Amino acid sequence: MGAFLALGLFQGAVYGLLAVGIVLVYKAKRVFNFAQGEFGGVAAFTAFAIVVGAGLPYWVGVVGGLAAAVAMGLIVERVIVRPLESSSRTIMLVALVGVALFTIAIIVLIGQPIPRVMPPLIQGGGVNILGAGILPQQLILMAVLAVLAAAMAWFFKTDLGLAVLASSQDTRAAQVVGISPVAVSRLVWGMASLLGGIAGLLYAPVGIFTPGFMTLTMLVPAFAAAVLGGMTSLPGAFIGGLAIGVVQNLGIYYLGQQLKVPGAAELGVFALLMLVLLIRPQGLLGKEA
Amino acid sequence: MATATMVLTRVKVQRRFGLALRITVVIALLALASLPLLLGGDVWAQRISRAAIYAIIGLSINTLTGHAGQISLGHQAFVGIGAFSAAFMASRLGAPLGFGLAAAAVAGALTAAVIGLVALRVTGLYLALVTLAFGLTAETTIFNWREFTGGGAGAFAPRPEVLTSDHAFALLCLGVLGLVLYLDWRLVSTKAGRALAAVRNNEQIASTLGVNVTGYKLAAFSLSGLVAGLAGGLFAHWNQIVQAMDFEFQVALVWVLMTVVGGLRSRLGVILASAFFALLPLTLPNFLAGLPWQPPFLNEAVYHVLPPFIVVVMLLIVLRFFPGGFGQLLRPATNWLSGKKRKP
Amino acid sequence: MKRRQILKVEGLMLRFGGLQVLNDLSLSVREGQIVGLIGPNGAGKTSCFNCLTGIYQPQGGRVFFDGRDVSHLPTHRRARHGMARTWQNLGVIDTLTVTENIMLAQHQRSGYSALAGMLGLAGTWHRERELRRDAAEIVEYFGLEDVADERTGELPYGVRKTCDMAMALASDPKMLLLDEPASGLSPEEALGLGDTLRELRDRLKLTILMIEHHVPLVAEVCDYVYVLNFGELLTEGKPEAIQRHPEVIAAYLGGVAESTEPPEWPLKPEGASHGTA
Amino acid sequence: GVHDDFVAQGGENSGLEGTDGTGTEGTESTDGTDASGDGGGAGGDSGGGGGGGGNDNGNAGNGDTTGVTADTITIGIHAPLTGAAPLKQESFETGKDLYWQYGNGGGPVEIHGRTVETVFADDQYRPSTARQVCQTMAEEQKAFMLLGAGGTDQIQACAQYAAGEDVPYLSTGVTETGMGSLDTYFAASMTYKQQTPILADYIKNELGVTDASKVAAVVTNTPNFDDAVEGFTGAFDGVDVFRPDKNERGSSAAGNLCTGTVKNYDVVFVLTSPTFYLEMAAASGCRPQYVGVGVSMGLDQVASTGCSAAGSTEGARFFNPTPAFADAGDYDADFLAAADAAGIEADDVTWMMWGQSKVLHQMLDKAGPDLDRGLFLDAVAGQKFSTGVFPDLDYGDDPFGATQVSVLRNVCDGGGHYETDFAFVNGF
Amino acid sequence: MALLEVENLRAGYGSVPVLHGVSLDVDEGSNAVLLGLNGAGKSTTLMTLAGLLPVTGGEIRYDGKPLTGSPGARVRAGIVLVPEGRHVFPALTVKQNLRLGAWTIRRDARRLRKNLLEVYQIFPRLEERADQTAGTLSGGEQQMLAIGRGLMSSPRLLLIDEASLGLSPKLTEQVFAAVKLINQRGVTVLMVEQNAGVLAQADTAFVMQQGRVTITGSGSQTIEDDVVRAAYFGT
Ligand SMILES: Nc1ncnc2c1ncn2[C@@H]1O[C@H](COP(=O)(O)OP(=O)(O)OP(=O)(O)O)[C@@H](O)[C@H]1O
Ligand SMILES: Nc1ncnc2c1ncn2[C@@H]1O[C@H](COP(=O)(O)OP(=O)(O)OP(=O)(O)O)[C@@H](O)[C@H]1O
Ligand SMILES: [Mg+2]
Ligand SMILES: [Mg+2]
Repeated sequence: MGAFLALGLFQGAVYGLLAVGIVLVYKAKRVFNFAQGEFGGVAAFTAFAIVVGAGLPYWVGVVGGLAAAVAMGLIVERVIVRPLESSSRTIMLVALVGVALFTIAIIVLIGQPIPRVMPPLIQGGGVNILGAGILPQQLILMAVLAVLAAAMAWFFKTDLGLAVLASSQDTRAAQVVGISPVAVSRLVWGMASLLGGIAGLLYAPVGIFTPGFMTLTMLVPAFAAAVLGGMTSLPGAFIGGLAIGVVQNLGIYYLGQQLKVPGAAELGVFALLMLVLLIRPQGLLGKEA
Repeated sequence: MATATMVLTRVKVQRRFGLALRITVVIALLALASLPLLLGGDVWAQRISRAAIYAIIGLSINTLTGHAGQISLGHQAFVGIGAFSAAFMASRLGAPLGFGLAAAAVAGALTAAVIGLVALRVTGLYLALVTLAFGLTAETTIFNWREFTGGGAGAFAPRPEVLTSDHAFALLCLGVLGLVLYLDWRLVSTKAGRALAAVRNNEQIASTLGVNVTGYKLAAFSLSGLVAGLAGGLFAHWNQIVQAMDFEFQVALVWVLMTVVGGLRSRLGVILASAFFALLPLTLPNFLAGLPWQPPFLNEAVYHVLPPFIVVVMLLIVLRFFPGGFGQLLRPATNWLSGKKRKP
Repeated sequence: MKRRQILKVEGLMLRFGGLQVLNDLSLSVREGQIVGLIGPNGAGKTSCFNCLTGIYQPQGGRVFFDGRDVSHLPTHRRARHGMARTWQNLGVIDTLTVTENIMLAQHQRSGYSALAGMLGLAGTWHRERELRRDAAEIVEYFGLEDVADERTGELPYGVRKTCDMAMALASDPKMLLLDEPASGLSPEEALGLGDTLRELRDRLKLTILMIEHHVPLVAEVCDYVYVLNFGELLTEGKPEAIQRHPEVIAAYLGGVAESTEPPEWPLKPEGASHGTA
Repeated sequence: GVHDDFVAQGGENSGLEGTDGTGTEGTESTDGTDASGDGGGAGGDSGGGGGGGGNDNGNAGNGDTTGVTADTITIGIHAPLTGAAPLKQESFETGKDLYWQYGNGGGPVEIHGRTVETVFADDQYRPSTARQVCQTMAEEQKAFMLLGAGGTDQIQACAQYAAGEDVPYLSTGVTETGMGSLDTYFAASMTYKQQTPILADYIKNELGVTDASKVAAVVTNTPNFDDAVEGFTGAFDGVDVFRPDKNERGSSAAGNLCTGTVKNYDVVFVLTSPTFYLEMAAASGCRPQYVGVGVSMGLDQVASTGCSAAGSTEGARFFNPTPAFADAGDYDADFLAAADAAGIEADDVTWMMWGQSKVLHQMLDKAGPDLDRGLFLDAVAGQKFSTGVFPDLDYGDDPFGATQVSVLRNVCDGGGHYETDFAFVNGF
Repeated sequence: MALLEVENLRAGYGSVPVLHGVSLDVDEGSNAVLLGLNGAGKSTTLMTLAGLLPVTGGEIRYDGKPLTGSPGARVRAGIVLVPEGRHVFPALTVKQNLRLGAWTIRRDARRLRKNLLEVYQIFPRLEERADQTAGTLSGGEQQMLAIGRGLMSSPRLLLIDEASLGLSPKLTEQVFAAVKLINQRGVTVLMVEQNAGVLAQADTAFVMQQGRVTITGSGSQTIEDDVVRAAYFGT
């Protein structure tokens, strides 16, 4: 029981990390970024190719992975997001879903659909927390999540952050005061892809990874985390992520193991999502902006 | 006077001639499309069934997203529930096909109506997320419920005696497709179509015009679910086995993309795009394998990911260059065929 | 002769969070009158319309329409009792043509159920043709024949505004609620609008409640005016009296209105003073 | 050719270690090859079948010569290349034809004057896809018969289709549920139900773990794995059983095995998708002894992935149809020669395909020159076969003819692969 | 000397040409008004001047030099647009709106503070509402905020598009008075208006018809009835 709690918290850290990126894009663009997970996918596969494939040092893999993710973010911004700026948000959503599926297809084309193992940043056995064995990699993940969520919250207090918010609210007005919407758009997608890349690099070594591992298993809980936190709140994304992880594991414990309900983790997330949207649509920490 | 009459008759004759020509063209196109059914043997009959089933699914998504403006990223759940209901009726209860399909349609409609209730409170992108999460949950819970679906091993859905031949089954699928097309046509040409257009654009305006927004939204969900469930029932009998993994949530994503590529609110576009994506995974590998020169990177696993890849490339092209999808590309031809004059 | 009150509002209370938008607002409209609702920006005029039509659920107060309490009816039911409205930023559906928009507005009197229409039952085809004919008549009345088959999204603002008005009429209402019908119209068009409104009142016996910032138009066509300020009724009366009312001048018309040139719209090029008698 | 060599060797499986249970009794196998094709249980077995199978009691067959021409026989193979248990595709690309094209001393195998051609399809680890590709291969691509290389539920689905259309179908052994009555089905290796009691004995006697509370089974939750669970729990009373769903996503209960949340198990029996297994292995803090049955777990690819996850699968033991690829040369020298002749890098998938092809060769050979589907079925039913790569087969009573199994051990040294602990044993 | 000289300017939206040769000169320190019917191209002219729409022909000279460059560069050069329909940042506070108005001079803290004080001086109401989110302001207050935001980057030329749209007569008057004050403090103003009341305080008036400036009147005295009539009734 306590062990499931601990497992959930640490599993939730990766949802939180993805949710931070999702919240960033939502605040800046008012779109749900379905490609957020694949930034991580691209980073993980690139880093794997560099570290395991080419045998180069780990830090080269990290830099290369992040660079690949950011490159992808900027390409998505240029090729998909900007031309569709004026279309409806639903169309944008569909296009971003397309980007995610496209990226998975590309990874399969280049890298084959086989499972891979990325060495962790720090080798070594798990730490016992509440009876659960938590890997060092997961501790790093949690710490990074905390730092990044705080950093992003701070960012939106700066002039630059205000400019990002401003152009999300009224592009024309932002232009009028001299903010370049294109520069803001690049900045946002660059940052989001960097966050996604970090999430992918940190999470890949926790288990094994296959093409689409972020999108197919992490993205929906991450969205639920963002919604739970209010979609615009960065502390909300942090707490939401951990909460979703815990709910998943409690679902597994109570529903799955005790009651033998199939798909207990997903059921838990779905129930929580519905509860939040129907009872408190603004989320736990949400307010406008 | 005489010349006027002559001109008039000429116009009339031209019109008649035009009509005859148009009917001939339509018949010729239909005949061309039915060639594979006549000549292609069982394998092509199966493919045509699949194309028809996909077209029904596309039209179902079109009802919801195109007409009512409600996005669903969990449509595979409605189809899946229909499919497993039909399979359950056929293999466990031994019910006749008609009952199975009816059960499938009802199950799909009920499930969709429940999601529709949610859609009354949750809108836009959040609704997309809810439907996505629902699809994911349905996939891992309902579809993994062994008594109902056979778990990952799948449920068998044997066909009744009259439909054992793949050709007979293809005709059934085409018949259902025709029925759904008729419903869609009448829907958009009567009050419901206009009311949905209003709901889609602005619910408050719609309601001040006397449109029961809640009712229409729920009805759109139920209708969409009904059609999706029906398609699911056919899908179950198509392969005579279905399993949870046929209804993974990515499938719903591809279906939505497929419908958008076809062009929302364009019947012909949706049908063509759906048929295309239904056939692609079945024909592409053998087609590519039959090429005289094999591109080096192509192999079996690639064939599997190529169809979604192609969908997405087409989607991105469509969204950028002709947002109306196939439907927009085909508009000149369809306008001519339906006898509409082009706007000056 | 006293005419029947077709609309009666008692003690409307509307709050958004801490903001009191409407505070104990009561007003009534008699059958066959054109009544103006004016007031500063943010006074709560549009919100009042939203309460009348059921878009907003006020925290308190009751709305009587055509002799019955509609306070708890949903919007579409109120519309079916004969309440039609236009919107401050247009209520046309951009993806439909002008004719289709008008047929949409005929929704409540189509005479067949949506399901029957979808199944293509016998009577529906005939009714559709009738509705189309009716729509064509309305199109003609508003001079929209040329654009009847154009999508409204592609039409100029003025035409869309006209279409909006045509839609309000197509539903065969007892009462029209117009939200700033003259905004964005050229002075010429605004003049024409005044004539149209009077004609609707006199020929079709329609009752009209109208929000408008265009003071000369209000002065010209309204039988009675309510002035709203901070969600409360500031005053009410005949237009001439309102324009002289010191509090209205202070809150709405502006302090210098009498002395120098008023910042008025050039509605009357002949240089006539505002507020005709 | 190979067949002659094999006959010359006496047709025995000879285990390399030669310690336990080396092919002791499989002596008469090849004798049966030339003996009366219509003997055995063929007629009785298929009496209730449809138009094909053994209806004609082996006289003239059923005349269904789909896929057979004057000089070729086409066979269709399906396996998962994508999905939760993907196999390496190049291995299939190269492996599916290796035996047929180079198995005859470096040249093409000829069976009564015909060579064998193959078509292949990815079943995506999905039963419905499997059924559909099986139809395409059998009907559009005109495959004479079908071959399943792995994947229980997919094999079940394809076998059901094949039985309905009277298409012969040969697969590695999986479940027995619903398969025993299929007229056209044959298992080329031991089924789960046959293997699991042996596995239980193995755990008790070889691994020395007799306390059932120290043993867990993680078995995919579909009906096709129920007989495996029954077999195991029947032989090892009181073990904990976990049944993950086939398409379970995200974290799962089984994934938390032996991280302390559930319990520290000494031995964990896995019969699930390799992806799931590897995830479990990689994520767990402790290192139990993994054991299992079935084809895909015993693949080198799985071993090497498992090994890179901090060596977490080191020492895992799996029951497999063939001995380890590393020892292939000791069991069939022709294999390495053929790979050389083909100029390919052979691997264990190729090796497995080789063995299965070899079984099939003997079957086709026995069906004689006037090959049709009916004749083929008659020729196999009730007969015995022996290849030295796959277990000896005896289809005397049912389509589950194998009685031997080999035990492989995961070695992480040098990239992760398997070594043969026991070859062709039938009990512990 | 004219601060802004526009000669034969052509511009439009995508492939739709709207301006067919606009010519006008605005003197430094003057208060100019651009009148015209709906759709005449007034907003299009201002947006083109602010760099929001591409120029397809003709020339704009500012301070004697040809004017090109991004909207941001033009703000830095002192050309600031107060767009039609207010366009404040609705979810930001009044203060944050003003802070973003000074985006181009955000590193000059001293000037920023000075400008803020000046804006508060012109619009005391904004100081009262400094921490309210802009979306909840009344229409008139939003219009003041839009103008105030425009003043934050120390403009030389303020382009104001229909400041009176949707405002009550009283608020309209207040806004016009504020513009007059701004102009008196030395900022050159070019206003687009449909409300003829503004003519009283204008130095120059231009009348636009169908994408061209057809009448130019200078000095408040010369802006007579015929200008108005030409503007609204095309006679
Ligand atoms: N949905 C809402 N949520 C929060 N506040 C609202 C909402 N609708 C209106 N308000 C507030 O209520 C007040 C009155 O708004 P309303 O639109 O009724 O004004 P109005 O009199 O129509 O003004 P105008 O003449 O500018 O149209 C405003 O302060 C507005 O911000
Ligand atoms: N985004 C756009 N795309 C295409 N055409 C446009 C666009 N915006 C305006 N137009 C057209 O350009 C012409 C001039 O518009 P503009 O907004 O400049 O007029 P205006 O004089 O400011 O009118 P108003 O008094 O209504 O503000 C109009 O015919 C209008 O239809
Ligand atoms: Mg209003
Ligand atoms: Mg304008």
